[in-house]
Amino acid sequence: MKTSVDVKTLTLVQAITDGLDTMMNEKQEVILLGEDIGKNGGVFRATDKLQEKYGEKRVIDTPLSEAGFVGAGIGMAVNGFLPVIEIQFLGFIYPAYEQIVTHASRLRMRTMGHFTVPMVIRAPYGAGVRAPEIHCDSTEAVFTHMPGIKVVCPSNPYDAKGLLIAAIEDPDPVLYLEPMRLYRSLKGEVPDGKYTVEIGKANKLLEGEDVTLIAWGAMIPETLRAAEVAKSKGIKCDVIDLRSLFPIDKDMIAESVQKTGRTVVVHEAHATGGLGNDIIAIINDTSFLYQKAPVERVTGFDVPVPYFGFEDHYLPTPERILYGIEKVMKF
Amino acid sequence: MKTSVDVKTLTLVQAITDGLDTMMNEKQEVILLGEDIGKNGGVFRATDKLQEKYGEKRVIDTPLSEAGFVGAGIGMAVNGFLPVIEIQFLGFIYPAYEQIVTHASRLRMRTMGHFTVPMVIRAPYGAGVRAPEIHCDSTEAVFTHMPGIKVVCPSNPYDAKGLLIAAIEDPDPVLYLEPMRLYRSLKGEVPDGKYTVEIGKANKLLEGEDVTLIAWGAMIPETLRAAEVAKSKGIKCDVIDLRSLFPIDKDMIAESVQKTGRTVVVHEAHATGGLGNDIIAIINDTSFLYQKAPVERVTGFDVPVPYFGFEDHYLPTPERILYGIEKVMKF
Amino acid sequence: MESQFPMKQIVDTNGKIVLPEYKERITAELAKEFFKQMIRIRTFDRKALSLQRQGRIGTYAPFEGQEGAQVGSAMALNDGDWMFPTYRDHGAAIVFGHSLMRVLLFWNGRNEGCVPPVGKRIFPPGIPIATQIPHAAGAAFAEKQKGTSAASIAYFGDGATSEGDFHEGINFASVLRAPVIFFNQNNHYAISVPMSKQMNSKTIAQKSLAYDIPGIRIDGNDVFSSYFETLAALEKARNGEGPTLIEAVTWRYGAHTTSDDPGRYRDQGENVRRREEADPILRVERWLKNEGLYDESWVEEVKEGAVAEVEAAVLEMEAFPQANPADIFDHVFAKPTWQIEKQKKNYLDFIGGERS
Amino acid sequence: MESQFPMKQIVDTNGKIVLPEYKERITAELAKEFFKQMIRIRTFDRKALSLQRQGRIGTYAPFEGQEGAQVGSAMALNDGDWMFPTYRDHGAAIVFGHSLMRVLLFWNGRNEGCVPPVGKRIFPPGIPIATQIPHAAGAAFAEKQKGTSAASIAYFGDGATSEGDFHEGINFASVLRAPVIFFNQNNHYAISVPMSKQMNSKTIAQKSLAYDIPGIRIDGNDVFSSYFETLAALEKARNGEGPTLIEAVTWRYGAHTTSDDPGRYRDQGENVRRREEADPILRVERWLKNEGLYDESWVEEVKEGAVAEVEAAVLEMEAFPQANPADIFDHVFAKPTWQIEKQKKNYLDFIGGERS
Ligand SMILES: Cc1ncc(C[n+]2csc(CCOP(=O)(O)OP(=O)(O)O)c2C)c(N)n1
Ligand SMILES: Cc1ncc(C[n+]2csc(CCOP(=O)(O)OP(=O)(O)O)c2C)c(N)n1
Ligand SMILES: [Mg+2]
Ligand SMILES: [Mg+2]
Repeated sequence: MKTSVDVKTLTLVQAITDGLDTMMNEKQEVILLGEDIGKNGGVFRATDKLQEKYGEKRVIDTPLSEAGFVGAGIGMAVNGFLPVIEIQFLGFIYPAYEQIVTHASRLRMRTMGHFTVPMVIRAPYGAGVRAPEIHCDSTEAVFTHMPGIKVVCPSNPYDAKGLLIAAIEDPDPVLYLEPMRLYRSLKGEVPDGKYTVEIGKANKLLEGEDVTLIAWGAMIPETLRAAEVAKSKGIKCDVIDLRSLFPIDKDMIAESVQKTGRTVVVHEAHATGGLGNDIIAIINDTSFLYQKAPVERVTGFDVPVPYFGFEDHYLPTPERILYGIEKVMKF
Repeated sequence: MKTSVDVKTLTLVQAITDGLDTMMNEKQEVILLGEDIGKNGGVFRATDKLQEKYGEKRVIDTPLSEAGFVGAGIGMAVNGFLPVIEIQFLGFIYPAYEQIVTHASRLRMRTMGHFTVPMVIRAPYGAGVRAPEIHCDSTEAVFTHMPGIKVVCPSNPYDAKGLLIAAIEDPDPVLYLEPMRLYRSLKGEVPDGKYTVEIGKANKLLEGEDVTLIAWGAMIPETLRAAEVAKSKGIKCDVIDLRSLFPIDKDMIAESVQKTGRTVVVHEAHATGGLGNDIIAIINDTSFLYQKAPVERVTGFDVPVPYFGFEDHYLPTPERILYGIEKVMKF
Repeated sequence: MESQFPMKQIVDTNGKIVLPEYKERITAELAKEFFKQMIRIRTFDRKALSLQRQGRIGTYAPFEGQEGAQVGSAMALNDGDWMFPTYRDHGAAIVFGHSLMRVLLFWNGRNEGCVPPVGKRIFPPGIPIATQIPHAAGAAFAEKQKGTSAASIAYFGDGATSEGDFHEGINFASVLRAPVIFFNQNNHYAISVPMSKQMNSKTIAQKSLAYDIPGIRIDGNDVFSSYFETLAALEKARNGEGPTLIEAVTWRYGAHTTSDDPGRYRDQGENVRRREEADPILRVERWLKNEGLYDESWVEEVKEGAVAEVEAAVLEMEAFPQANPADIFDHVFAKPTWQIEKQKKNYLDFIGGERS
Repeated sequence: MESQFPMKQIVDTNGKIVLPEYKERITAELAKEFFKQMIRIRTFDRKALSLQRQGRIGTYAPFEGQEGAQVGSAMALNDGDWMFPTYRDHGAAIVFGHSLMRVLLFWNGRNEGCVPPVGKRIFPPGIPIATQIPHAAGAAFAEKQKGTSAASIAYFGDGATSEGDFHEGINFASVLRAPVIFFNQNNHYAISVPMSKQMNSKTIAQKSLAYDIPGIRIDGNDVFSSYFETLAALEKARNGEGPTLIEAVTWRYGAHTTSDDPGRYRDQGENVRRREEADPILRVERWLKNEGLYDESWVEEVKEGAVAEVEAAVLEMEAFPQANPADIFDHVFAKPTWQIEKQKKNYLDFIGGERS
């Protein structure tokens, strides 16, 4: 343990840039690929100045072809590089879905470990920033269901950098989801240099005995706000920031639910097939006898993420979360 | 009700051909697209002789480009046709994933009903036939999570024809999954001419008071076998053939679980993010107080569907299902 | 390859006819209509940009500079044809008959903006790049199957040519001889990525060779070329000769969208130069002047008419009813599933309760 | 376009050299090695087919007829190069040094069959069509980044050219000048779909024009062309000149796979005609005879050697340990997740209990 690590106050997107910078500096093999990541520094500036610093050989503006550059990234990963690929918005990852789910995630198993794909795919995601349609999807579940790839999502600058470094160091492919809505809405302390946040471990943000609240990414501030109001009404919430969406930290969930007996899961994605169901299944498997009420899901609806004129109606709000909290309390 | 409908004894794949034939005969707008569906009659012969009968204009061998012909099918559907598209194996649908989840499923909402996509995508799916890798995926969950498309899967010839006709008549896109393993392994009576099996309705195959078994497609014979052995041990099973994977028949599930209090879900797909979790969520929402034991999931593992030399280890078997039944009974 | 695909001009930047064979076909009426439509959509574009700056609509993608390509191609269409625009082709959509008010609604995050006027076969702007190309191929093929003479046009940018859907859509159309025009606006950039990083080829037109279909490269700021070449390609299409790829070389003066800062990646002086030399509106103005047809008062009238039309559309857009939350549930399926019914009821009850 | 991309032959079907400039480079040794490798892989192919019929392996994709294309191209590679084959290119993989036993294991549904011998950079056969093309581009680009002179070769069929990944992979390689050979075996069919329904173009080589890279069309049954053209393209690649697209025109005599019945969709008489006229092995045999180098006893030796090698591989394959269920859990991630650990434990306990 270092005794005096410098600390900077950064936004979430700056923490990502810092994480990329740290790893590009540390490992020559780290190479960035994506649309507009060079001179432009990415449409969200996540790769700001990195091309200037590391050159065109290591920060590559690719042609507009997600399948092509994810596929090429796989070839590079197998051949000694550590590609960190930016998908401009998660909603534009679908053309690369085949490359991800039939190759990135299966090459290790297919070859019994002979060929591996230590690749990171970064993608801004989620609604709430008045972006055009498809830009606002939060479809982590279509990746977490497919074995062979990990999925993480930070909710604050510290985790953003730590999880990114962990993802780059992970020997397997990691989908790294970036909640756009939090890119610049909050700041936090971020240590200089290298540190990691372990993939697979959730983070307890608040301790309480009455209800377990589980959320991640952009839903964290909303959930904390709801927890605060609940507290003012005498309901004490255990708030878990999942951080890793695959694998999920089942132990922290079980422990909390066995304490509270009541659970509210919050996510932006559609209810059907959403990660809320994975969490219900974990509770079913680990904590059946402790449950005092059915798990309540406060989620996006089973409709496509609507145009932004309607998005406030789609997204979970502190009010809807509070309603869920009260529902499990009243059961 | 007709008084004398002729009945034929057909395999499941023949029932599909019969359904296609019936609808091509009835509606000029029905048009088939896919790889090798013409002269070759499809690699499984599902479109056998249909090009001969209806001509090259209505049974079209497309270039080998799933995104291209699904995309073109969307354009045709919007412009008055009823395309029925064959994807040669579900594992090859991924290149068309973007077209399906950003367009087929969203055009109606995007245009508030102005443009609609009455399209059916047929895809053989599942393991157990010693096919090469990727040919054996059963990834219904990556479609059921995405709003705007329905997903069905028959387990017998009667349902195969009836669900296919319902899918073709449905004003919205339907993914029609065909359990390869059952294509020719069983025969059943199929009425001549047109009839439908309602999308969204499950089918009770067996009545019993002790345990609810929920399965679909190729897992139905395995589940029935397990139920039979259970019966010999004095455990009576309610067996539900889900048939529609989206929307799921929550009422039949709730009714059954409220009777038995114990549930085993069986599916080929991976446990994490699988439809088993949707079912657990339905039970959580509808039947919490009736549950006598946690829901048991007997599923494929959280690993890519392995090469066929290992597939017997991956697939749920009657023995594993029975083990699940005994587990919920013993709880 | 560049020599095999020279950039065709009918009228040059000085407003002079380069290809005399078109002389007869370029009537005063036609040229004035080009001018009028370009003024109309430029007026719209500038207004939209300012609405965005004032926070009255969301992110906006301006097309200023590309009016020649959009007006010429859209005017070549017949009423029964299909149009598949991108987010930057609402100029073409408006020329083809889209409602200005609806286009503004679209940019204000309202699905209502995707509904074209009755009888107008205009798809919603394609957001995922190149995905509209197979749609256009399919809709065109459907027309062919029905035996009509309708065709479709797909718009897309230089960046879009890198996507698989570009390739698959054109291949499909070429094999099935679908009556479709693949109309590329090569504005040299895909957001910040210049053509040289997008492709190794110097032209986009040459990509037609892969599919053995005609490929044509035009000066996209020459509305005359855009019009006549699209017309010629449409004629072929209607005659069963299949698709054509048209590369209209052009330039956007502005940012990629209002979220973009082009100063980061390109020499912005280029805009000034191009405005002066190669502006599509200026070119028609010069032609009109050369022909002695330029009438100040008529021009004033056109400009005022455009402003009035756009202002009216803005008023109409701003008076449009607020988003109705029921709408996010009601159009997913023809008949809502139980999930949607339940969620709708719960949500409407919830906000009803909140609001009352 | 066909005239722009004539089908190059170095040695014609009669075993005569057509292009005298190659005379010096075609040594007896080289020709004999071609012959030997083709006999080797044809022997393997026939054996595999018969194993499938006997139920000793699973579905099999035969390549008989395509040996010229595969042997010539694979022999042109250097040891450090990368190979990205499809399910029909295990002939090439074997020539490049893959283990026959492992290839058989692959066709018997065993992942162990995807593990190449130490030091051999051979990817597992690509099953989803065209997806290996971007991989090859990426692996090649990585070599360029490292500053080595290694290159990669991607094999794919005529049908594969319709997929977006073909387009995106080649475009990527062309822009980034990756040292990769896109080696197409045009056997005229994608399962049952003839080339005329797959594409509107008459050649595949012309698709290179879309990317401004060299495109070459060769008689794929002429192992000499296959070898020398691949060699030339590799040299360019190693010199930093970027990728080349090679179309090797060929034919498969057999079914698409053992599940296919080609009689349904093509004139099977064609196979007989082609075997007699254009067989790749016969061509070298004729060349050897023309040169007075054909030695019956050597040929016997080669054939017997091939049979012995293949038989030994079959024995080895059949003696290979049974599938170990732990293997389906152990290689998904470097470190298994809790799900996998739990599922593995439960399953092994379960079958242990069952079996004991
Ligand atoms: C599949 C996909 N990937 C990325 C994006 C993000 N994006 C929006 S516009 C654009 C550039 C498009 O460039 P071009 O095709 O040249 O059209 P232009 O904007 O210049 O008109 C990108 C990368 C997207 N919309 N869709
Ligand atoms: C994405 C995808 N779609 C469909 C298939 C099924 N399929 C396997 S081989 C094949 C035909 C391939 O033809 P071609 O590329 O000409 O290669 P060949 O088999 O003739 O060597 C098809 C359609 C597949 N493997 N992958
Ligand atoms: Mg552009
Ligand atoms: Mg072929």
